[in-house]
Amino acid sequence: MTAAIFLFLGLFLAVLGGLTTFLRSDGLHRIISLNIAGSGVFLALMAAPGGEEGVDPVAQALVLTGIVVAVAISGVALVLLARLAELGGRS
Amino acid sequence: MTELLDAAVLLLAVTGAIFFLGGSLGLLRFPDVYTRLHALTKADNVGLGLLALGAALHLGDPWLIGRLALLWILVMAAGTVSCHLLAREAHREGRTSWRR
Amino acid sequence: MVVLDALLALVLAGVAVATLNGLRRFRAVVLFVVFGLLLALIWARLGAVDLALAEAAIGAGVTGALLMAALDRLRRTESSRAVAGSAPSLWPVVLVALAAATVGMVAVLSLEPAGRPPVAFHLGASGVDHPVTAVLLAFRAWDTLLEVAVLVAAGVAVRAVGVVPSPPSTEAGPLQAGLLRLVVPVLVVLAVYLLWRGSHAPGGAFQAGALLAAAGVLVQLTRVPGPMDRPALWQRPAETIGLAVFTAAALITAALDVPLAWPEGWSKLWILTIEAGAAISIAVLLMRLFAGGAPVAAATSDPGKGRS
Amino acid sequence: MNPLLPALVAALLPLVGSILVWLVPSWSRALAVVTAAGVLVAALGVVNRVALDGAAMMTLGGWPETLGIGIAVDGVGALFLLASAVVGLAATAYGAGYFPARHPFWTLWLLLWAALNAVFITADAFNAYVALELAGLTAAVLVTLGGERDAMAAGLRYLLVSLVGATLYLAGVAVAYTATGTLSLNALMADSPPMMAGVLALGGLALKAALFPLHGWLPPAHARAPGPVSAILSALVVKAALYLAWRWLEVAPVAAEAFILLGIGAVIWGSLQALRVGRLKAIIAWSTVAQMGYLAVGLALAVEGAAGAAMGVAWLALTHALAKGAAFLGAASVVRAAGHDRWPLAAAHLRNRPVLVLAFGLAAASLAGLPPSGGFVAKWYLLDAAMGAERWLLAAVIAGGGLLSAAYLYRILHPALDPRPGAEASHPVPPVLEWSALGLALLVTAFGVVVPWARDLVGVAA
Repeated sequence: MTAAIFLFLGLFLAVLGGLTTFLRSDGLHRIISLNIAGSGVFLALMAAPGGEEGVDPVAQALVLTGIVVAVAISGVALVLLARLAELGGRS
Repeated sequence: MTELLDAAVLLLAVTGAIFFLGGSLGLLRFPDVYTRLHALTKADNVGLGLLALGAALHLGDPWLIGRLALLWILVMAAGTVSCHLLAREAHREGRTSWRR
Repeated sequence: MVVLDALLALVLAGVAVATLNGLRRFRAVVLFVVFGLLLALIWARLGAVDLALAEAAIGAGVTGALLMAALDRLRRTESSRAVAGSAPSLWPVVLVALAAATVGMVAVLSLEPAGRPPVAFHLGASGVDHPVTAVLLAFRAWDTLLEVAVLVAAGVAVRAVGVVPSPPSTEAGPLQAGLLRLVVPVLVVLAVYLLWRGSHAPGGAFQAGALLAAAGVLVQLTRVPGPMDRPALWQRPAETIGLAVFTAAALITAALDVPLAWPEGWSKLWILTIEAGAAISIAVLLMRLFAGGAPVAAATSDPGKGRS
Repeated sequence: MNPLLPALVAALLPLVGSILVWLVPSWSRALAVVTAAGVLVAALGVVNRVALDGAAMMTLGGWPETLGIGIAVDGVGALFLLASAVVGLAATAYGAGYFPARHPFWTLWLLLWAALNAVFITADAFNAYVALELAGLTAAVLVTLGGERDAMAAGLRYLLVSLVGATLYLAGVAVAYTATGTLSLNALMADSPPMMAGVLALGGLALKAALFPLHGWLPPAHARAPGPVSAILSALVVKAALYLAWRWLEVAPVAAEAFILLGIGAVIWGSLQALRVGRLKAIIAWSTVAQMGYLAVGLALAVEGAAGAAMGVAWLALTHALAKGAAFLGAASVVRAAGHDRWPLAAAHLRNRPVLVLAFGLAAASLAGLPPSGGFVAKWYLLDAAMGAERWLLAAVIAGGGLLSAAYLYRILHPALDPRPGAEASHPVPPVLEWSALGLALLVTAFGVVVPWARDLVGVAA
């Protein structure tokens, strides 16, 4: 039952984050909404009914890789955003 | 003996929670930044201490008790220093403290 | 217990909607850090302790620090107290998301349970006892190698963007320096412990690297200019040691005919060496991401062309 | 010596190169050229191996297929790898004349190259995700290397679009993994996952491949990227997403019809825009959007089993990579000479450079599909496949599209062949820049003639 709640929560966050990315015009909000969408996908993947009992280690490894890739790309996006603002641009 | 221990754990947990509640209420109700910081830092540090003590009694494993103590010291150090920095920054921005 | 989980899920959903709502960027950043910490709690509730560690250290900690640093830079270039324009109301989006989540949940729950890769069966041959580390460093090592390459690319990208024009000005007080002396050694010891623990319990290179990065961010904030702001000989080797060790291991095992298959009996040693190199690289690269630019003296006058 | 060693070396070599270049920046150019030569040898080894003993697959680390990551090479993958090696070598040679040694271009380009080759050899859905993210990140940052404001804005937008595409693709992989419990693309083809997995994954890949109507980010990014970067982006990076779309279309063939519609829209819209824009690199960038339409249509035909379509698409991908690489390298040389790329104003700087005009001419011939170029052969196979499958609308679009692309390529060639004297003082252009563009153009023309060895190679896959 717990997994079903978090599966619902994961899907909700994924769709919420995904749609908000297109609604918000401000760069920082878009990066945050993309991170939330990614977390939603990971939460849905982990909470989905696995094969045998316990938590599926392959899914954990995928999500761990996803979290690290997300922080790397968000970091670069934030630096580009700040640089763009310094050059006078509007993202 | 174990009922006494459970009662002690329960008591510590409840008082700890009350301190956290107090801290949060202070954060919401107090008029200016200095008093809010004061409430938040003091109440939460003591609340966490009580919770950690309750958990330590409940778990009983010395390794875990050591980690909980380390946890409490680190949170207290970090909480105090950030409270100091926030207050210093607020003072620099010229926020006056509340006068009745 | 289910009630607590339902409450936790509700709070997380509320924090997520609050983060995306509203105009003020600082509010969004602070709420996002709260979102990360609550998500770490949910990973723990789901039994994925590795993810709880990683989410707390990387998802909430490092990403929060990066957001704060970017916000500080944005605030100094444009008066971005509140973003121009009106924020679109989120309620239609929330409704659509709720509907989609319901449909999705029904669909996913109706799937007949499929098998999962036989990790437990091959755990013995992997050289480590903890299944997640076995998947990351033995069964799917090629993924992790590319992932370290992503981090190196991020570090190089931040250097390529040029120098941060006006680094933070607020000098640290005596208390912050004092905190440094207490916290940084503890963080380093914890990181090494997490790295070693990864072979038999939740932990590993990424969590250890994130802890070291946290210590580095503290030093970067306390001593201005921090270790990342002055060009130093150790920076480039430290940034690439993780990728270099992993690629070397891949090439050597490829020469021994089965690429990425750690030699019998020695696999634990190989995995720990790779993890140690990766942890150092991850720490330095996350610190570079926090610094947000190339070392000051290194960039030539024209940021466009010859940046190192 | 297992058969897939050259394939893995093709992916690992650029990684080693990027590390060495980062550690010893003063030797960047020499190290990069040596790496490029190594990748070319590895790619030729892969092509030779596939031609001799057919498609091969192995799981890294010696684990069973259900657990480890599989890498596989077949006829189509070998051709994409060959395109990556050849265009990569030309771009590296061009970069040696364009960028200084201590420039971040070298490390980012070699990391991007490793990611592209990893995509072309992978047989695992999640491994493709990590490789796509590495490619997306490095490509977006390469766009911003120019340092000026609008390149930075185009790069940031490209990075965010690539992050959205990757998240969509990841959602598709998550659904497929939850339903089937496996991540290997071959296993996914066997016990097909729910339709939602294919739709999400292909949606993400269509976004990263800039398939119409999701192409908005491509023209500004490719037009504003410095020097050889736009050639790398148009010729290779969009192909990586397309290659994965091919794999996933085989997993979810129901989406083939959608790809046909999007492809037709891309051919028409891309060509019309290319006729309208006023800058040389923008024309070529919009031409990429149009050509991706051809590839999408060809992909759908190949997945639906039309005879000869797989050969057509693989050959079109290879020849488009070469021709587009030549066109963008030529355009970058013109920008280097003129200092701007407003068209037809900058044509004055092209007229007195015969090597560049020849390169543009041959590249245009292949893009428009005129004999004797490789593009003609590819379009011939596609036309043949469309006719064979009685898809008259598609046949009309492929033929008509050739006419449209000839129109916007004429816009480039006409001012270049103008008899009036060349431009006044233009900046010097190192010869290696012009000759690398011409090299690719000559190769694409040669590929029009030397075709037979490729037919049975691609036959290996189908």
